[in-house]
Amino acid sequence: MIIQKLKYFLKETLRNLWQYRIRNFFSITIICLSFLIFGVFLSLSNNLHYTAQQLSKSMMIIFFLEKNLPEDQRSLVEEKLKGSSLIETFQFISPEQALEEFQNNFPELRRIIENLRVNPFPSSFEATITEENISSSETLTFIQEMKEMKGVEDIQFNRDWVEKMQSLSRLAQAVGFFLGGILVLASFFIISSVIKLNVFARKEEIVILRFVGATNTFIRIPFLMEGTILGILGGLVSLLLIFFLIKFFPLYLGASLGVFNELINFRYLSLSQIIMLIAIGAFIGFSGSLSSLARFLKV
Amino acid sequence: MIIQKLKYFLKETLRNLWQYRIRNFFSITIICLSFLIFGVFLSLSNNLHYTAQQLSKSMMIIFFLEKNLPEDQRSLVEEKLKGSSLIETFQFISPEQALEEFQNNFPELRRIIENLRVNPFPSSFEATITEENISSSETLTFIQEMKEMKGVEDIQFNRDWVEKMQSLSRLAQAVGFFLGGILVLASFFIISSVIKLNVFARKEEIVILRFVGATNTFIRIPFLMEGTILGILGGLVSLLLIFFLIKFFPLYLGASLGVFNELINFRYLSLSQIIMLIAIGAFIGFSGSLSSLARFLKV
Amino acid sequence: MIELHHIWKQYQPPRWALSDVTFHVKRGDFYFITGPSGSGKTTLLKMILREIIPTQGQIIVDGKNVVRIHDHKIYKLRRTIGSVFQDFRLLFHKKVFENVAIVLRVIGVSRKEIRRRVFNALRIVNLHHKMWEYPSQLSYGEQQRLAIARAVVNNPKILLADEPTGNLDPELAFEIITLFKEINKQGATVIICTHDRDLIRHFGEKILFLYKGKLIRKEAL
Amino acid sequence: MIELHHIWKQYQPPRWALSDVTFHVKRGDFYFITGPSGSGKTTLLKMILREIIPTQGQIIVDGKNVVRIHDHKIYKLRRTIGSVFQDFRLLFHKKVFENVAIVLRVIGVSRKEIRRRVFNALRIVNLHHKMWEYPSQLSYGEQQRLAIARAVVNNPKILLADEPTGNLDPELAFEIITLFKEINKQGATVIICTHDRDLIRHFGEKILFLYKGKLIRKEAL
Ligand SMILES: Nc1ncnc2c1ncn2[C@@H]1O[C@H](COP(=O)(O)OP(=O)(O)OP(=O)(O)O)[C@@H](O)[C@H]1O
Ligand SMILES: Nc1ncnc2c1ncn2[C@@H]1O[C@H](COP(=O)(O)OP(=O)(O)OP(=O)(O)O)[C@@H](O)[C@H]1O
Ligand SMILES: [Mg+2]
Ligand SMILES: [Mg+2]
Repeated sequence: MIIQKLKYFLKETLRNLWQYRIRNFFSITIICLSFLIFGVFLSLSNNLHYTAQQLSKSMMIIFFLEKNLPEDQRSLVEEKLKGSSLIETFQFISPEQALEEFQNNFPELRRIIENLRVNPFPSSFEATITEENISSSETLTFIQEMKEMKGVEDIQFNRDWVEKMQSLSRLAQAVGFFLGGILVLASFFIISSVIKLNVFARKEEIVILRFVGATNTFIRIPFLMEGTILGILGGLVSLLLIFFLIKFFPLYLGASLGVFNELINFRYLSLSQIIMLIAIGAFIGFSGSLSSLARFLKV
Repeated sequence: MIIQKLKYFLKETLRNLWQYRIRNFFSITIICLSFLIFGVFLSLSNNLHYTAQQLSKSMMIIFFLEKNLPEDQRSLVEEKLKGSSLIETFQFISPEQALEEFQNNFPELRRIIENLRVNPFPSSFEATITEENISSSETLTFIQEMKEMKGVEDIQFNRDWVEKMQSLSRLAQAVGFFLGGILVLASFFIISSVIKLNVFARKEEIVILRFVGATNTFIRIPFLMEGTILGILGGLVSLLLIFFLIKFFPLYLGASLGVFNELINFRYLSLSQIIMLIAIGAFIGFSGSLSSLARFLKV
Repeated sequence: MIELHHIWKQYQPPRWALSDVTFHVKRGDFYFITGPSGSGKTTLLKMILREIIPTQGQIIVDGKNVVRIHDHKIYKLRRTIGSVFQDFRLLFHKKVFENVAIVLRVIGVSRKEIRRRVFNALRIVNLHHKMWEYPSQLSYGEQQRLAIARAVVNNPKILLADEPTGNLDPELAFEIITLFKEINKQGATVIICTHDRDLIRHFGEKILFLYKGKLIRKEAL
Repeated sequence: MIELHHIWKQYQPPRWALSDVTFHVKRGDFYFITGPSGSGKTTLLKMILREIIPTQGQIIVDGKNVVRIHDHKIYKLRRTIGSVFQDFRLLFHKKVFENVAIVLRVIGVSRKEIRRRVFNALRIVNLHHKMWEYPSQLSYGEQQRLAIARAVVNNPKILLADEPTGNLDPELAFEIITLFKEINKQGATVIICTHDRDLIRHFGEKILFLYKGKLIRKEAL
């Protein structure tokens, strides 16, 4: 009995999808494009997130050592760094390396370096901090401790840079929650509107079904299934489109972007995002149908 | 006669808009939201464009002068700079100013500066180049000429920086043409699809009008006007939404973003963009109606 | 079976579509309702199905007060009633077979049984050769017969027919009313609205005459 | 005025809806077409309006070969023909007045003239008191009368009516056919498809009898 009914509803749904294929084609187009917008946004935000992560990885503390520090004192500092759980990696930089690095990092200042007679750079340790501790207070107390250590002349803890990073991540979040929210909401409203228009266009059918003695559930099920399938199909097609876009966007740009290449090296959506997108499609299709059916189940 | 007909068509259009108000409400919602997406993109790209402009304005050439250059030789170099049409502004920088500026620009390197006994900076002229000449060959020949001048020791022409700027602007363009293109195309397809769905839902009406002897033009005009009006209304509502978004987005973020504040200080669309957006709405509504009418004007 | 007590119906303020209509239709009755165009026949039938609600008055169908049934319980009422309306109410995106079968599907009849019964119903109205076409491919009279097949397929306890022969030739019309008569003999209560004097003359036992919303004559020929 | 030459029409391969139908209707003729349900009456009328195209054969209306008219020129043909179809073809989102007026609007009649003529047409079919309602607020017979009013409002040269009295009581049916007769007397050519034997008996001069797509009798009573 139940299996027979289920089979009927499934057949019915597929038949209706085919019967109203022109309308459904346009509906799926609209749904798919809305999801495309949503998906492009997701992908962009993935990217931003990734880039922000990469950038914060390079967050560094530089421990400048006193000039001509004896070997044993240097290894004491090294021990201390090795022992701390806050420090992810660290590296000794000799004055010669420091000079070279400076020249590489700031080619604009090459002239100035050439004017120097002596190497002004002290030797130092460059340490990176584990991500989760970047703005923790433990880091601050650790730095305080290190400062009081013998042999450590000064500590370069780039507060300014951290603040910039924090601003950036706040910006990313804001863009995410606000602009993204708008895009997402817009997509959802569009999808749900189109599903509603679909139901409206078939109100006669609903009236006739009630006329022949169908229960509301009997009437609803195919509509709900259709809405759900439209939502899912729209989602799937948009995923395909997004996939191709992400594949061909970098090709279109060429590899000529240099430093910014990383920024546009779009990552595809993660599996959970894909599932979410389809689930959202299904949900909007379902609830859109449900809510617009209500008004016709009265006569 | 013609005025009577025009009046009839206008009345007819308004009446239809009202008759199908539920359907039209959802259609306008869809159109408006699509335009919202389009508009948000436009506004973002306005912003990017503005920022890029601001950045390229600070594009600079530095002419390092020989140490202890006599006053008259310096003024010769100054004359030369003043005479060139490529140079927008220029400024003399004394060694002391250079040192200070360096300290401000690179607080990370503060330590190194402090280790110096003598001021390593020479005096220099900092010149900005008019925007349109930034990557012209004239600029290169001018720099070549300046290099051979007596008293000019070296020229800092930041090729690297220009390249970065060019990459950035290429990125902006790419994002504009590609991602933007997708969003815009998607919006347009959505709008045109919804207009088509509207016409499909009323195919009976078209058949009956032909049945009573209406010319195709007579049938088309109200549909075209309705499509156009829907497009325009959608555009107008979306402009209103965009306006509020732009007004309240910064408030939502607060002023705490520091350096990035400029980046999110969204500018509203320019008048020409507003007109364009509405014209596009009208056009899509018009052409969407027109193309979907064709198939029904046969029976 | 069907009782109408002082039914008044007003669609729009000045005019009354029905005024103070009272009659009883007993189980197994075969009634004709007639009256000029716009006299309220369709309104009456729609009320029995609870498609519209009387402005005033009570309707009892099969012991239940129709006006008080909840929206989501009406299907129970409608399943006991087979009806043909003037506008046929066909599902134009479904084939002829499916249009009839839907009545049985909603009550969960088995597939084999559905095929058998639908075929029979379509054969009676002489449409079985068009079983797999769409209603839009039928002539108007064929559409009317389809609506009739749908109304009778489930052996309803009550059969309401609104001008069921308006688009049929006299021979077919006679056949259809004969069919209704047979169904009536098997125990169903039948109400037919019609303008066709020949039919009433030939089959009419009990006739209700409506004029401008008023029941002006009850006849038993 | 209307000539059909060896018309064949096949909707779907095995069956022929019309086979080898040939007849001439002269200017000022008043014809009835009758025949059982599904015999091809509506198909015939639709062809005269060029809503469907014969599989084979030629149709000449008012001296023009209907089959050869371009899609965007058909309106000229249809403006000379008033027609009532079985499905009425009303504009449900327009008021009764507007449904009739549309025929005059498309040919650009002045507003005053429209009001006058539409009111007259509606008065003839006794619907003038429902002028400002929507077709969905009319009874079925009233909708049919509305379709009739629309067909006659522009004094057409040709009047085609497909079962125009199927939902009307006999008195009204007589009135309507009398109206058609009057229009015919003023010079219009009239073709009416009907199942109503009484009407044919009373008004019929020239009768075409269709059976399964074949013209089996041409009678002049
Ligand atoms: N669009 C269509 N597609 C397929 N077959 C059709 C179509 N329209 C009509 N037919 C078939 O053609 C035949 C003639 O149809 P037509 O509508 O002309 O009959 P009719 O004489 O008007 O009948 P009625 O009195 O029932 O209206 C019928 O058998 C019908 O099923
Ligand atoms: N939905 C409605 N809104 C307003 N008035 C209506 C509505 N339906 C019917 N009426 C009016 O109520 C009256 C009775 O209508 P009803 O359909 O019951 O008549 P009927 O007897 O079935 O006529 P017919 O034989 O022409 O079908 C008519 O005057 C009609 O105009
Ligand atoms: Mg009625
Ligand atoms: Mg017919």
